[in-house]
Amino acid sequence: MKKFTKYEKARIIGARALQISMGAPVLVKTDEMDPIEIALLEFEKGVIPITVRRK
Amino acid sequence: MIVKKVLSEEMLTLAEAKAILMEVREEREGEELSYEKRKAIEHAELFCHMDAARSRELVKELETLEKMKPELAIRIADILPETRDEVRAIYAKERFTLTEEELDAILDIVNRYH
Amino acid sequence: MYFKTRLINTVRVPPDLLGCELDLVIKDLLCESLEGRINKKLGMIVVIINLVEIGEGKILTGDGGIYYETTFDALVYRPQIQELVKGRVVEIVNFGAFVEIGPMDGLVHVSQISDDFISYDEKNGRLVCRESNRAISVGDGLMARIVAVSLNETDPGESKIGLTMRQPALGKFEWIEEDRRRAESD
Amino acid sequence: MAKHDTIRALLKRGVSEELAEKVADSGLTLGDLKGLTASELCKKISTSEEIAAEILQLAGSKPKKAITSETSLKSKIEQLEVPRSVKDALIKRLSEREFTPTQIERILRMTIEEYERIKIDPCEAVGIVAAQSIGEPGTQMTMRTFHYAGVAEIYVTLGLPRIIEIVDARKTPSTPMMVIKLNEEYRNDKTKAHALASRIEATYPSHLGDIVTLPDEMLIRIEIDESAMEKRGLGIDDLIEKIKGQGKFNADIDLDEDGKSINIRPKEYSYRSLLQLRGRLTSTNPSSGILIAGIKDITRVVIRHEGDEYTLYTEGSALKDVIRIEGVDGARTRTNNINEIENVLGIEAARNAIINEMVNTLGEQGLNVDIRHLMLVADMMTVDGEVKQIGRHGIAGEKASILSRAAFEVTVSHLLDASLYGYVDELKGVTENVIVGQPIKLGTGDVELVAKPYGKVVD
Repeated sequence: MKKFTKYEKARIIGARALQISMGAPVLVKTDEMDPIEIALLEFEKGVIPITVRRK
Repeated sequence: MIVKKVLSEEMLTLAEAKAILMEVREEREGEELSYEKRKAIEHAELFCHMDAARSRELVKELETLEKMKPELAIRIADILPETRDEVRAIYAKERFTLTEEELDAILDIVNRYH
Repeated sequence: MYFKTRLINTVRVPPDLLGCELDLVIKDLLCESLEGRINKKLGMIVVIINLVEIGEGKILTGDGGIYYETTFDALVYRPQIQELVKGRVVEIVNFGAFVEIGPMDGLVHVSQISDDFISYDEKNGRLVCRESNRAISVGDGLMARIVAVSLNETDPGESKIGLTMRQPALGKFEWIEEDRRRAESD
Repeated sequence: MAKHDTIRALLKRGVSEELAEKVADSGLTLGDLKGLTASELCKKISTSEEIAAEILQLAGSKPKKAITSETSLKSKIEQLEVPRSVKDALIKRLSEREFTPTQIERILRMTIEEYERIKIDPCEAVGIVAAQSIGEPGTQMTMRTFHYAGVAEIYVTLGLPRIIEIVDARKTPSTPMMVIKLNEEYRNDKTKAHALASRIEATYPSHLGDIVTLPDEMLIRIEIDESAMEKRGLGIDDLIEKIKGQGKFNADIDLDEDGKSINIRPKEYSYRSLLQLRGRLTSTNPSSGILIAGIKDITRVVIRHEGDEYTLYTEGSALKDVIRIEGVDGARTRTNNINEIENVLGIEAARNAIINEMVNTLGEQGLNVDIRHLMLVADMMTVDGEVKQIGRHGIAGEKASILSRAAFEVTVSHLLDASLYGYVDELKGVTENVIVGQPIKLGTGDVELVAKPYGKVVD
């Protein structure tokens, strides 16, 4: 998994949590309810469908 | 501007448009077509009896004539004029006028495609 | 006249549609947002034919949706001034006849139908010429020329296209046929 | 230094500490040992023959642990992508004790990992952090100026005013001063140091004697103070010559009969010229005074004995001239006039000067600011090749963005010009993005997210 700066991690997890909270299908089996927790889990598993484009 | 950018556009004969509309109708027979699409299809079915390829051939052939513009060729292919008056009506807006022979030349080509 | 145009537009895919097939989703979204819409320069977007290319999905701060810049082909109808069109009468009113000229309707004002005086026969829903006794009613096919185009972007229904039949070789097909036969007999 | 290497070399070969020292003290190096026989060695370092034989045997063998040779270790460290300071620390630490290659490998890897972890992420708002880190301690600073590192007489501006002075890149600091180190010859010799001091310190007639005005005889007499002249190694004729040369008065200057004073009689018979002459003779400011000896801008020199050498501290600074004086060790001489450093020693020297000046100023007040903040400021001031002020005439004024310059100061005039000439603001910086209400291009604002194709659900 590509190495992210703390800012990139924050944005990725944040954006993913927002998507999950707006109904995006979740990519990890968990009965966690809080979007941020789910996003964190997905990040650990490296399945978040978001990456970073560096200039 | 409801669209970000227009890259290119290309004129179609009624027949070609009809072909596209038919294709779309099949693709989407699931949902009910919107008002404009239904009207367009009905209109095309009513007034166009030639298949797209032949109409494109006709346009190609018409374009060989001088005093012909792509836009006019397509109009002629759509309307399929039978009398000199009709051809003259199509050329009404153009600056130049056509001689009898030129009118007949167009009518001959069109008749061959009837 | 119909055009096949290649357009670029940014499509917002809402988060709840993220799971499914991307290009199907984008095509639907494009159809929903553009088909039937009118643009002054472009004309009316009748139908989205196919997607050519889908760009990278951009994500903005504070918005869950993903923005894809897509290139696609669309069938567009653009009425042009002085264009000769064939149409079918769809409605007769006292001030003229509404004619379907493709995805849009045009109006042949009562003064533009023919040279002599026209009267509105309300009972049978017809417009009748006084001297020549020619009549025009719903369903008749005719040839007309576009003399006025005013497209309304916000409400496509409000777009107005003015037609005329008072020129040589224009009018109901039957009338044209009759004039031709009479011209040949002289 | 050689002794140290021998000891280390022997240690590495397993010779005991105490024996290794003995061998080294006797002036033998590893190389010599190889040529000696046990008997010769034992005589030299007065030990028993067996021990000597053992030392020789050990000396001859390759060092016990298969330690990677010195050179390859150094080259490996050199290739690492870490700052110089880390590399030096590594080299020092790794050569102190023996390590197996695997250990070394692990150490280097962990160093790199730690360094990567510590490194500031891109898009960090270093500017604002540096500003706070320098600004906040600034409020703790006392405002008074006091002695400079123990030198009784020299007063120099310190604390916040000094920081402001540095950051404003003023041409001359309010209290310029220099620390002049001497070369070997002069370093420990008191008299030479004094002589040098007098050659540096600007001396004027008033230093060399009292100036008496005799209106009735229409002349001014300088009564020479023998010891002052003596101390500065000046003769009376030098004095006369200098007054003539420098002063260019239209007056005749001649030695008095008793040979201990100089009379100066203005040719023009008027009190005004007498008064004027007196003014010139007594003045000690660099522009109007008559410089007898030393360098114009150096008003006072104090000699201190520090550590094992004499050092000169001066009030006033003239780096270009001071370095040229014979006996001055130019390499170690410093001044607090950053502008001079820039002109004489170049921009990199100026950058270091800015950093050191700020470190010292803050340090003296017991405030500890991470040097990287100061380095950032110094870099910003010197990046274009010349020392630029931080404020609106310098860096802040140069920013391309109109909005941020307008927001910084003289708002109306900036906006007026912008509209007049139709300037364009590309909204790259922080201020302008705040003004227009967009996320600023810093921290999470500078991250561009891109969607990847949707994957499958995992466990």
